[in-house]
Amino acid sequence: MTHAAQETVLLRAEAVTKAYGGTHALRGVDFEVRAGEVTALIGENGAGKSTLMKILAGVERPSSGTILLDGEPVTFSSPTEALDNGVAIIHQELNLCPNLSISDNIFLGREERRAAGLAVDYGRQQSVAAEVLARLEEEIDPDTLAGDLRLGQQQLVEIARALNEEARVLIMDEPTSALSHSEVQVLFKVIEDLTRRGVAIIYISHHLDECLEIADQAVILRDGAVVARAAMADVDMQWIVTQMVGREESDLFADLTHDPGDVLLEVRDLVVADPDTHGRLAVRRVSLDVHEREIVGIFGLMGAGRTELLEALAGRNKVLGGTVSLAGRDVGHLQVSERIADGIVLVPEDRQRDGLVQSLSIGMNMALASVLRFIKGGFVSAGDERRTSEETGRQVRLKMASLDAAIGSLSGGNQQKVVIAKALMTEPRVVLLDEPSRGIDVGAKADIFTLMAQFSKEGRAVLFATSEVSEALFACDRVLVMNRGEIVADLDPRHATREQLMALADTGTTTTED
Amino acid sequence: MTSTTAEAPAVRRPLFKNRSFGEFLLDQRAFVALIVLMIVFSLLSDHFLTADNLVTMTRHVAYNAILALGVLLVIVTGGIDLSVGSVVGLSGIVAGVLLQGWELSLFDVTAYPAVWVVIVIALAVGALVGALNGLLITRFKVAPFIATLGTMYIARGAALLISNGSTFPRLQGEAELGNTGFSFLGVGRPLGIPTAIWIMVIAAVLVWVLTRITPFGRWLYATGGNERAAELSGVPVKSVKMRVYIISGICAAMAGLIIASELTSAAPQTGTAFEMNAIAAVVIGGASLAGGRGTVKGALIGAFVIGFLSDGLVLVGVSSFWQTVIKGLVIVLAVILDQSQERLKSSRAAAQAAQSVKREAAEREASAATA
Amino acid sequence: MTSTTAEAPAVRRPLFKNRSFGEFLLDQRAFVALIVLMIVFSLLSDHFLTADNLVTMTRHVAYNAILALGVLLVIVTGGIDLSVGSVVGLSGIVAGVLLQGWELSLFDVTAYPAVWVVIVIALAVGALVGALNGLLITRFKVAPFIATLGTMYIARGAALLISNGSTFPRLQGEAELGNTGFSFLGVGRPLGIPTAIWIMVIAAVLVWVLTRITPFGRWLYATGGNERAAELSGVPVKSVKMRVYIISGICAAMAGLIIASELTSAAPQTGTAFEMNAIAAVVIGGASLAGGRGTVKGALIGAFVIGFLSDGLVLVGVSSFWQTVIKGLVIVLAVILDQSQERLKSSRAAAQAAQSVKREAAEREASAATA
Amino acid sequence: STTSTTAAETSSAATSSSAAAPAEAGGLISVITPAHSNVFFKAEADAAVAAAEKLGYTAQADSHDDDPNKQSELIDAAISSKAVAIILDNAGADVTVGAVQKAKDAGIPVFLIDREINETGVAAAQIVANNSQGAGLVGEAFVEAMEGKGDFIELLGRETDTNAAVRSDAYHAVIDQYADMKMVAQETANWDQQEAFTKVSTLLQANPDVKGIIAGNDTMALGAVAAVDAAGLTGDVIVAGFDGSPDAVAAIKEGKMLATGLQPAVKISEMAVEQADAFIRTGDTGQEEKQSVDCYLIDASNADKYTTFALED
Ligand SMILES: Nc1ncnc2c1ncn2[C@@H]1O[C@H](COP(=O)(O)OP(=O)(O)OP(=O)(O)O)[C@@H](O)[C@H]1O
Ligand SMILES: Nc1ncnc2c1ncn2[C@@H]1O[C@H](COP(=O)(O)OP(=O)(O)OP(=O)(O)O)[C@@H](O)[C@H]1O
Ligand SMILES: O[C@@H]1[C@H](O)[C@H](O)CO[C@H]1O
Ligand SMILES: [Mg+2]
Ligand SMILES: [Mg+2]
Repeated sequence: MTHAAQETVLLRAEAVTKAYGGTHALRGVDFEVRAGEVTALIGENGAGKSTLMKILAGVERPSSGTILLDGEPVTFSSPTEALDNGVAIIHQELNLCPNLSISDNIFLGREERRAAGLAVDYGRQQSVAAEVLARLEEEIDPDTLAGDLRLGQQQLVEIARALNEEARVLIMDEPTSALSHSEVQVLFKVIEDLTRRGVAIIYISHHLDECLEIADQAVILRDGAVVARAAMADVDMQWIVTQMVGREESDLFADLTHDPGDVLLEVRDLVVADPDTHGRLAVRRVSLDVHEREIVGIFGLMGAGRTELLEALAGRNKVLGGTVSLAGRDVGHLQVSERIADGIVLVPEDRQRDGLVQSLSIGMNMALASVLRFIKGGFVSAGDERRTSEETGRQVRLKMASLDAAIGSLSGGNQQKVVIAKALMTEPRVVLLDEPSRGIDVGAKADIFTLMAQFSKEGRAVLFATSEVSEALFACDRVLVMNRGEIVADLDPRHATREQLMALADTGTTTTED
Repeated sequence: MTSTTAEAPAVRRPLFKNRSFGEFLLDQRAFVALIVLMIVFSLLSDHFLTADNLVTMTRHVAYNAILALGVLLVIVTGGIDLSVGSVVGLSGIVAGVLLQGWELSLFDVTAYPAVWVVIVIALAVGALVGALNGLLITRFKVAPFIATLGTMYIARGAALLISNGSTFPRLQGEAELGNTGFSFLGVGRPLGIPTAIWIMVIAAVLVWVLTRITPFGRWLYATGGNERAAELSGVPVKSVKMRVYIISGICAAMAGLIIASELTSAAPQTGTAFEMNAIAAVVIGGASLAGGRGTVKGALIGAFVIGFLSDGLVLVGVSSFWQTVIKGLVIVLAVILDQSQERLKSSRAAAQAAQSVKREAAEREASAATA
Repeated sequence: MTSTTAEAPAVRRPLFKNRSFGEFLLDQRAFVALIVLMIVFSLLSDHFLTADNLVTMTRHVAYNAILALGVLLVIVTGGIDLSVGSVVGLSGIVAGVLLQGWELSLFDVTAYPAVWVVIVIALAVGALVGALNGLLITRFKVAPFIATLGTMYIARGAALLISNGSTFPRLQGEAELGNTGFSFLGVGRPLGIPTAIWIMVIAAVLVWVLTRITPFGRWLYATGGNERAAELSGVPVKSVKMRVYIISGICAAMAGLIIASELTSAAPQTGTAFEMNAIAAVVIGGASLAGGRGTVKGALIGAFVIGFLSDGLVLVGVSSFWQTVIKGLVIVLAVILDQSQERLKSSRAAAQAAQSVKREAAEREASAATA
Repeated sequence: STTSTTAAETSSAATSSSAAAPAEAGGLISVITPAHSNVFFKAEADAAVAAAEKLGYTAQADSHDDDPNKQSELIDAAISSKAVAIILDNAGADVTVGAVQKAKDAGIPVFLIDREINETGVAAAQIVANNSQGAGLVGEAFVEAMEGKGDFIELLGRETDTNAAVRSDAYHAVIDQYADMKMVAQETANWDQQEAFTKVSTLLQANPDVKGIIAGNDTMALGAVAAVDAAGLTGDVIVAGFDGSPDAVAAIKEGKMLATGLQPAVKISEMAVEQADAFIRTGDTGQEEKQSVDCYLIDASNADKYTTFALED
């Protein structure tokens, strides 16, 4: 989508800095967006993208610098004020009230009113909400509770809310992290429609291919400063990655041996209920094997049921039917702790919600699942624990001030490494990883895949869920494609193609393979 | 946890729009509890189901219900208010002081404010304590439990200090001082129904409108459901919280006025431990202490359950010791029912889904066999 | 917690191992509050800072501290226990019944169990109430506030029913029945220090060990910090919760025994509202009602603050009305201080995080440059 | 009229005109007192119930726990139950007036025991122990044991209870005549044993020279005894109380307590029920509204003759 260049600048940040307690998340950033253009803001984790966007949207206030709207200096003291001035934002994290309906969420804080502004006009809210959802090609009753929606639908509601604002500047901070391929395409159509009408869009995503597809301008942020900007038409993926980190994407994945041994994990006819939505099955009669020295990827779209499958294997979710055995031994009836003792451990998808205990130090988080290993005479031996933690820390290349530092003091990638270290310290035979690369930057990603390869070479097994085609193609010995709770294909990634995987994941048809 | 039964038994759902009768009952559990209570008591005592007694009991329910309405709002935002019991005492005392004559030593006169002024001031004092709670919670980020525990002591202490520990009697006022009429709140019977009941009904309607019709109502539930999301959506979360504590304070003060008027005197210790009754009523009515969930109807039914239970037990002559035990049991049982309802729903849904998969699989196998 | 990085030049932290003096004071705020309290009281009364008085006050602190230790564990897991006050009363009554002779009507004899048996049974009753709490919370998923509110009434009612409302006096036992020695808990002074203080010290050491060097301690903090993460890490969350409520029940029963022994009589209403003192102590000591945070040291200091405050106010002759107000103020102030410290800390942590991100970036650049 | 089966039914069966105004014994007598966890109230409630049942009434005992509002609710319940009389130990001299008036308006006579209210002409009778006289006796015994000199502590009852003030005034009317008697502390312990224990042990620290403690009731006195015991001062510090509760008398026998003022609680309850019965049958109690019953001093000399809240002669 190339538009005539040099449209009018709508919003502009000049020399914006943001300090959090003496350190600078942003240091003198100049940034501008033009009407009718999509500007991609690209950078590693912690580069400052979200911080800059929060400042533009009135969520945070800059430490210094100026924001200009239509050339006039403005100070937004709240998100509402920014909205009133035509600046809307879709936040990186989901921000819905699970106890309110979709339409209530869409209009939250800016309710349609009647009766002299005293009453909410529910009827109107519902019809407008239905219209916006229709634009996103999502047919859900606007009266549904947000908490009853799956992740992807929740993200769509977030998007609907921002669309409904009819903003002139629309900020999208990772809007697609939970969307399926087809949903992303719908969103892109909406974006094109908006730009045609002169809306300026800021688009942030760790999926660089999306940025390449949709954006007119690229701005690269590194360490709180803008390091490069260019018209998207003039650059390629290579350039972007180099600007971000100084190395190339193909370096990401470690070499694999492709030398599987005996079956370690055997799953037959597993059926799992969807814990969030009444009456839906997340996993429908899934059978699979994972061998020693093997890395198996489960590729699928959001909502395919991978999380539920892995959680069921780890012993968390209620299983409605089927068997799970580890090296020939039935483990289907075991609790999480017993499975960990037997050698199956899960690195969960959402590290904040399921992986980390914020109130505990880095060291205590690492040892949480394996603390029983460090017992001497009934008490935890602090020395043993520390030694093992430090060693595992080195192994996963964890960068920390000390084991006693707070979890909150780590960057996202390093937090993820803590969760992985915690799993490794249990000395598992099978490690389950759910989207291990979600929301972390390229450097940390490479570390994690190296680690997975090392681990499998030691005769153990890895089963990991991913939504990234390149991970499915380059990071595993074997890839299973999952669609609507079922495994629809079992492929050798060396002979599979991107398109084939996408098609299988999206439609579930097995016409091309088997 | 990991149950491995492939054959989950089929669930029967013959009645009430795909719901079993049991589920229907659970859905209306607080109401059902109330009905059961009333049937049991009317079997045990001839005096229970008389019109007079129902009015009397409802009058007793009234101030707890008024308290519960305020506490409901607080609980919906995810907070809690332990100070309401003390505010009941304080507002009564404030009314007592004013009705007895307020000595303005500076001018060397004693002022006898009119009754409506007295009421407004007493309610304002309740609002003030609520505002203090709100301030501690929003501005100083003190956990609601602790903030209101603190103000519980402070307000009670204030009531004791103002009254010097003694009771203010004879609040009927005197005609020549122009401050009669206070008893109306407690003993008046417009249209044959005690004023307290009217006030309860009006308060319930107001709070219902507030929660269901106004934007403020949405903000309330949003704040309790996901505070951060509400804040980012432009909901004035702090002011919402501030306001619910103020309303809770006003409701408590109103309850205090009604009690003082009924007793035609105000004692500083009035209302001790009322907060627990109000909280229990709200929770029995289906509200969640985690916030985001709770209705006016539920809170009212909860207040009726608690009130009718305690009056009924007295009426049938259950000893006060057993009354204590039974009250505890009812609170726990009501909430367990609440939980089982949730679980019943979700396990039914899961079983249903499992069934459908099996059916599909069977169909698939069948079609494979034919092919 | 948030310890210090070797190189974090941007932040100035000149004193006390890289912390500002203000931060040091805040970190030790409960302790500082205690010291301030002691200084104030010793200025106001000559008798405050005498060895004898300190021992007496510490003895009063003891049972609240023992309660607080149990409640601390519950609060660390993110729960709350309102039933402890009732358990204090119940355990005293159980001990009273047994020491007065337990009529086994079936055999038509009266049993006089030995004192240690009495103590074990009373503690077991506390454990039982705790187990009931745990069951309601883990198995029936009732919110801790409501579950323990229910058992608060049930346990109190049980104490009233068992005792038929009356007090059991003269618990010293009789030599010929072989059940003397109960007074030891309340009035004994091994090595010149009252038994109650010894028990407090032993309980504190045990709980400290439990929280700091056992796996259970880790599980406790993990459960309160993030229940889902704990569960996925193999922490037996339900059994952890079950156990903290049982321990809390046992601690409360122990406090009840001490009180009954001190008074050499057991009354069913003993311990009313003690739960609030225990909770306040734990929170003043820096624990968070949201769970995951709280220390033995803090809970003890909190108990000392509350205990010394109320004894000190009596000693200097402050009226009981003002005592109530001041108690409320201290609770609120202590927690406000706590919040300011947290805010200071978290802004420091954020600064650290930003530092580490930058360091990483620098390292990467450096390695890129060498490559 | 009631569902219970007692002599009431037999006696009401004797007459055919149940509609006739109060003339016949029978019906429910509601007995309302503070918490039964204080032996004193338990004893008076039990005595009232027993006396009522003996006269052919059904009786029900409830407790208002010193909560005026709960008291008001219990009176409402009595009205709903069509009680024929209410025996009430009230929750406050002022706050109770309205509630008693309410019962009176509903045609139910109220007979107050133990505590008075600040209004006459509302209750059918107010029968209380002569607190002033009894406390005077205790005060005299206390002064005598202290030999007219020395430091002492006074424990006050709940501030909202008139008896607390009446007893305190009577104590001081005696004690203040002795210039060498010095009150070093006056604290309220709300009629509560545990609170008295804690406060006394603290006050003993501040005032090591204390020779005596005088308490507004026996529960507080027993708390003081335990505190004195704990401080190892038994025998050195004199403790006096009020009520004549069994535990206090036992303490007197053990030499741990000096004396207590016996309130003839059982007798007062019986009087109240008898007058209620008279009122029901004749419409008049035949007595003044305000009646006070003299108290006795119990000390080591007559403790043996004590039976629960009464003294054998
Ligand atoms: N509220 C906060 N308090 C302290 N530091 C913060 C805060 N928010 C962000 N930071 C710090 O500011 C820096 C920039 O963070 P920001 O969230 O803007 O990164 P980002 O580019 O959006 O990363 P990601 O791709 O992971 O979303 C990080 O070092 C982060 O630790
Ligand atoms: N379009 C759809 N219609 C009906 N059910 C769906 C649809 N899409 C997904 N689901 C259901 O959603 C549930 C799983 O959602 P969830 O997002 O947790 O799965 P997931 O594969 O783990 O996703 P993620 O990629 O987030 O890990 C399953 O029950 C799946 O069958
Ligand atoms: O007379 C009674 C008793 O003394 C009781 O112990 C406390 O309350 C008073 O009114
Ligand atoms: Mg971001
Ligand atoms: Mg998933």
